[in-house]
Amino acid sequence: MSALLTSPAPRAANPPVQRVVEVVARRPVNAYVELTLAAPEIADRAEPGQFVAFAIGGETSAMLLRRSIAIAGTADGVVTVVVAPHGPGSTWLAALQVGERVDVVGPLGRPFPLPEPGVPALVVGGGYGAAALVGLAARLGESGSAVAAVTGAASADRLCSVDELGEVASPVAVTTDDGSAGRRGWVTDAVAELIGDAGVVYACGPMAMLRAVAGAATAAGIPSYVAVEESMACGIGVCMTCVLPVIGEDGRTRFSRSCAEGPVFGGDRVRFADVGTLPWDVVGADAMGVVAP
Amino acid sequence: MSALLTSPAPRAANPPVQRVVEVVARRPVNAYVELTLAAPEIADRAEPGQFVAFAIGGETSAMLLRRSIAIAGTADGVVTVVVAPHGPGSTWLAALQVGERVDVVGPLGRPFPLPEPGVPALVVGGGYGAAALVGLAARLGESGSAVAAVTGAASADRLCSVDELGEVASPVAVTTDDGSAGRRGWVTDAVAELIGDAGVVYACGPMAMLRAVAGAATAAGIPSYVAVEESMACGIGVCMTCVLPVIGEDGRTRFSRSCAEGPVFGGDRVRFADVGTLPWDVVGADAMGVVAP
Amino acid sequence: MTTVETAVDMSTSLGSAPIPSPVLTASGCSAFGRELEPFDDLTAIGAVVTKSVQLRARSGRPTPRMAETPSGMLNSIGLQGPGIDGLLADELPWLAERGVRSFVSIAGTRVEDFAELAARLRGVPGVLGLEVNISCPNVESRGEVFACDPVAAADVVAAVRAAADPAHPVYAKLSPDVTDIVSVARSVTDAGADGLSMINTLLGLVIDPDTMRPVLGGVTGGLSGPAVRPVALRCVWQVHSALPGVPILGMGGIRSGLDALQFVLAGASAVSVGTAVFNDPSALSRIHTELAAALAQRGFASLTEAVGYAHR
Amino acid sequence: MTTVETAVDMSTSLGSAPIPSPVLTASGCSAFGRELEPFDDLTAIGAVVTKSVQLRARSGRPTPRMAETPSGMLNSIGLQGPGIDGLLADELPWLAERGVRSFVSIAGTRVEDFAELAARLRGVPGVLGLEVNISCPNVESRGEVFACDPVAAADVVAAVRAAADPAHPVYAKLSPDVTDIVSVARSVTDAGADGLSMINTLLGLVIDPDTMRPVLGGVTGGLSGPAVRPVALRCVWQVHSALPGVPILGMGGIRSGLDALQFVLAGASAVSVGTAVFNDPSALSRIHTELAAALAQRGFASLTEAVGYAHR
Ligand SMILES: Cc1cc2nc3c(=O)[nH]c(=O)nc-3n(C[C@H](O)[C@H](O)[C@H](O)COP(=O)(O)OP(=O)(O)OC[C@H]3O[C@@H](n4cnc5c(N)ncnc54)[C@H](O)[C@@H]3O)c2cc1C
Ligand SMILES: Cc1cc2nc3c(=O)[nH]c(=O)nc-3n(C[C@H](O)[C@H](O)[C@H](O)COP(=O)(O)OP(=O)(O)OC[C@H]3O[C@@H](n4cnc5c(N)ncnc54)[C@H](O)[C@@H]3O)c2cc1C
Ligand SMILES: Cc1cc2nc3c(=O)[nH]c(=O)nc-3n(C[C@H](O)[C@H](O)[C@H](O)COP(=O)(O)O)c2cc1C
Ligand SMILES: Cc1cc2nc3c(=O)[nH]c(=O)nc-3n(C[C@H](O)[C@H](O)[C@H](O)COP(=O)(O)O)c2cc1C
Ligand code: FES
Ligand code: FES
Repeated sequence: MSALLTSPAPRAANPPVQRVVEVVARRPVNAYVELTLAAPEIADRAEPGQFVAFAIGGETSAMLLRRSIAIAGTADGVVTVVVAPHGPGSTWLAALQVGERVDVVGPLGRPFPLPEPGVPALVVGGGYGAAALVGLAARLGESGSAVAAVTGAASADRLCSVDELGEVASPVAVTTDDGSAGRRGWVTDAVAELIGDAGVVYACGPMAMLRAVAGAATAAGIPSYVAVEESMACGIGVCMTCVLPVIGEDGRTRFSRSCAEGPVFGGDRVRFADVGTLPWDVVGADAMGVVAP
Repeated sequence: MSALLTSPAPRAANPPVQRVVEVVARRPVNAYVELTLAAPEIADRAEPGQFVAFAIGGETSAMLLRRSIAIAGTADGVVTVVVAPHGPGSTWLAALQVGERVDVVGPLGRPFPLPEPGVPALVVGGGYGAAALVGLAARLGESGSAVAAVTGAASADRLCSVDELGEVASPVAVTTDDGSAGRRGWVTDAVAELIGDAGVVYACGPMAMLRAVAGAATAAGIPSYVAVEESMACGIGVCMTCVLPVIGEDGRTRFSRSCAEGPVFGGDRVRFADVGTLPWDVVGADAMGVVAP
Repeated sequence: MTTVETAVDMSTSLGSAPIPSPVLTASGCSAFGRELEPFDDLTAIGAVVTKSVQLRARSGRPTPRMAETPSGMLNSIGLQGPGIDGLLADELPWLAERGVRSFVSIAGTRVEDFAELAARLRGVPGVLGLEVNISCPNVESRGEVFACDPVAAADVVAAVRAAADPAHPVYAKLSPDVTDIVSVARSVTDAGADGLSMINTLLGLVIDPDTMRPVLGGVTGGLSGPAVRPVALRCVWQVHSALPGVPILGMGGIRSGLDALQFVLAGASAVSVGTAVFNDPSALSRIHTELAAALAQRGFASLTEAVGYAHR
Repeated sequence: MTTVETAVDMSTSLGSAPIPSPVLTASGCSAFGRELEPFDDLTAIGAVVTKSVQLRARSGRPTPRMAETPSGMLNSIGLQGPGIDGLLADELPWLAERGVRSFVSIAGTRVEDFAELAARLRGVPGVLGLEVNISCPNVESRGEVFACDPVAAADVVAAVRAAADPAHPVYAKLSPDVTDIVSVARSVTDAGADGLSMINTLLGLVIDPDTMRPVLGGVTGGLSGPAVRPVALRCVWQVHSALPGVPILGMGGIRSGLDALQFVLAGASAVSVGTAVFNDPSALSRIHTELAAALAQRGFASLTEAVGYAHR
């Protein structure tokens, strides 16, 4: 009954594990830090679009909540993540040194659904969000899709994974708000030019960007899948803090958990304009005393 | 009016400072870890018997209270401490590596009062408490006192600073409860033999040992000074958590702060038997509803 | 460790219902259990205390729903959930099929809601008993929280006890945000509560220094985690000394076996682990093991011997 | 940083008494100020709030008097102090000689005690005003704490306001351990309180896993530190929304300038820093500087503009 272009992303094939893993490599990348973790069980299970959740600061830490970080890549036995030092938690993560150990849970969340073999794809990354698309682009290429990529950021130092994308996608359009690298402007400008050739669009980055890219894709009648970032307390689906208004298979909107039903949602299923509000037509809004207008 | 053998230890000559200092050396010593800190302003001000207080775990730590550690030694620009990993705080301290920085306040508390030049002294250390006596023994030697030392511990691995004491005192009697080093038995056995030659006794170590040594000295009519260990929240004298029943100059017992009026007290002034209780004759006990028997 | 464990009899009970382990989930901190399956053996823990359910499905509040605080967190979920129909249709059967015990938390805004929920849960397979979440606004009294008024709290408990399956122990879940928790405890036990769950979250608030407004959509929220543990232990201590015969399901900041031990020594015969699960999804099994070891090291042959031991 | 600071007018007041900085010590967390001299310029902070004084000198409770808790601590000092004579003879003159403002905290177990203390403090040099610590057991009512009973609390405040120097603002210090803090706030302001200090500690308990008994000699103790900050902010928020005209001295877990900013935005016109001083003896000066910078970054020309701004 739903007239939407996407179906909800299916569950991941494998359940997550919890492990204390060692940092085996650390590399500053512009404004970010790339950490490589020896985590074979997570590497084997992970699919593009999934994330991991790190415990912060050890036993005596005052920070209880895990920090969710997208999986940027997996190779034999290791998992790579790109961390942007922001507040205390991500700053602690970014300061981890080679040989130090960290408690991590993953892979978590639902991966990007792959299109029929051969369907041309456009991947769009904002800031460190680009990192999460490298593995996806490679997977798409293997399954016969032509892959174009757009990656953008506020400035050159906030770009990420441009070279890696170059190896698995072409063209790779780069934009920066200040023109300090690539073309001056927003990813949406480049997206507008490349979207015509795409049969499916994938995006990862800030909410505002996801909203714009999903809007462009839907307007062009092309299915899109976005990996969202919502504040998460548990990352595994038990706390209900990470919800967004998302349109389900049945066409009804529910507060869906970004960590368990997401982070990958159909771009035309996330009601971006209603995030942070309680629309009357969300399932169960009536019980909250919200009445239809 | 007081018939006691000691006068209360006078205030230190210099006020404390607060600095973030670097660990410049780290050396495991049996069950302990010796840390050397680049802290010139503390090194210049410190006198034997004083201590420093470390902040634990950095900005994101759930442990707010400082940990007090006796100053084991000072040399040009550096302060040395000996840490026994016990609970989370001292374990964190003992794990500090060379090059890491830590917030420290010191020197704190009152130093050991020195006797008239030439008065023979006996220094008695229990466990890591011996470390705090090395500087004192050296100072006593310089001022012409003959210095004998007794150091004891539960077992050989809990002994500390035996060699260092050997350089500044003689004889140096070593005892262990299990006989794994030196003579089997308690420091008090060795103290009993050496106390006859002493004009003053200094002790640092567990409360039970301090009590025994102070008792022996007082029984022998010899003044003694003990450096106590009471649980401290602030270390600087503002919280009133670290009090002990101590007899003052006027012969009246007060709950005195170990950090500010101590940690060095006259051995015959600390009412060891009453620690953890509220005797009726403590100043202000009446206002607490405690009545004279 | 295993040998140490097996030395101690860890079995206890929720009122009349025996359970093999004193470690339970906390309502709202493990949803309906499914998501913990990769991390814990749910059949081995005492029970899954389910997210508080109401009569109708609820969307819960708009985001943001949480804020991290020093050694704790603030939450304002608004009891998002499937409603009793969804619970009976999907969640409880899933648990029952796997042999997982459930302790069902019920919530409402009117006394009759609570009673109807209790009635709907009579004889449902796998359900051990009911936890009554009275930390909800009472629509009949200007939204004052039931748990903050001994009389309103007693009304709810009496209605639930009357409507519930006689085989289901009824635990009243108390709020610490009261002047005298013992009077509330006494009032609900007089009204028929078979046990007490304590504590629920403390009312708190955090302001976002950037927006310069409260972080939470709901303005205030519930404070939980190790930060509140001393308050929770004080509540358990006070109530156990006043009502030593009343079983207590203790919770509030339990993160380790030694934390759980403190609650047991203070008077809790079982414990719930909530926020710690967000930090460590395998906390339930770990805490059971650590508690068993801690009891063994202290020479207890059984958990029940240690209950209230700190009052000796 | 300095330029940023000086851009903001940090002056505020305690009732009628102007102070150059909104950052004060918290009663009992800086003794009588002396020990902070090596770490802070005491003349630059708002005032030293002195350890609660009673009529007679008090020994305080036996040790142990404290226990560390996650992001906080539990204390049970028992108001050790010199009594009003010692305060007047030694402590207040020391502060006055150095030009340090003092805000004197008074405590008692009978209404008359409070009134007598207030009278003894009339016209004492350097004394800005009085903070009435009503979190004490009321001997006339089976030891129930004054602060937990709106009527008893009002009796104390009325007696103090009547006896005190008319030039001394009287602040009532509220306990968070009540069902309805707004009703207590209303009751004491109706009784003549010129302002409110909030919050005092939360009642808590910790059990020593080794002795298997409560850690504190006094069994229960007061919980303080960042752990309680969300509760303190909630109390300040609730009272400022109900009584926007009443000045609030906010406290509870303030450790940084941004923490202090949260209290100001919630409605506090000044703040006390307590437990954080144990962690960082120079916290007072640091927090003043950080708060000034935070206000400047947010475009406030003066502290007073930001008071209650989160309620807009
Ligand atoms: C699915 C997912 C994938 C992510 N991938 C990455 C990544 O690859 N690299 C990276 O640097 N960051 C990533 N983030 C964002 C990252 O989780 C936050 O930047 C981080 O949690 C901030 O924590 P903090 O302590 O540094 O900041 P603080 O602001 O101190 O965090 C306070 C609280 O808010 C939450 N929070 C704050 N900002 C965010 C945010 N943007 N998203 C979610 N929660 C937030 C934190 O988890 C914490 O609970 C991802 C988030 C999600 C949900
Ligand atoms: C004046 C003085 C000098 C000291 N010198 C040394 C030294 O040279 N080397 C060394 O290893 N230790 C020394 N200590 C003891 C050291 O401070 C404690 O071992 C340490 O605080 C324990 O903290 P924790 O977190 O490891 O243990 P925990 O038991 O987790 O500490 C919990 C709380 O209790 C307090 N506490 C616990 N044990 C003690 C104790 N024995 N004394 C005082 N407070 C305690 C802690 O400070 C903390 O506030 C000294 C203590 C004092 C008061
Ligand atoms: C995110 C979250 C949701 C909660 N939801 C409920 C709930 O639905 N019903 C309830 O009775 N308690 C609920 N609680 C309170 C917990 O069950 C528990 O009483 C409290 O968090 C203290 O325990 P803790 O510190 O171990 O989390 C919730 C707590 C959290 C953190
Ligand atoms: C060791 C200690 C002693 C205290 N003594 C008093 C006191 O004498 N009078 C009082 O009103 N409050 C007292 N308090 C409470 C503090 O003034 C303050 O209200 C509370 O600690 C919360 O602030 P904080 O988290 O910044 O410490 C004391 C607190 C501590 C930690
Ligand atoms: S983060 Fe807990 S449910 Fe999603
Ligand atoms: S430790 Fe605070 S007064 Fe001694």
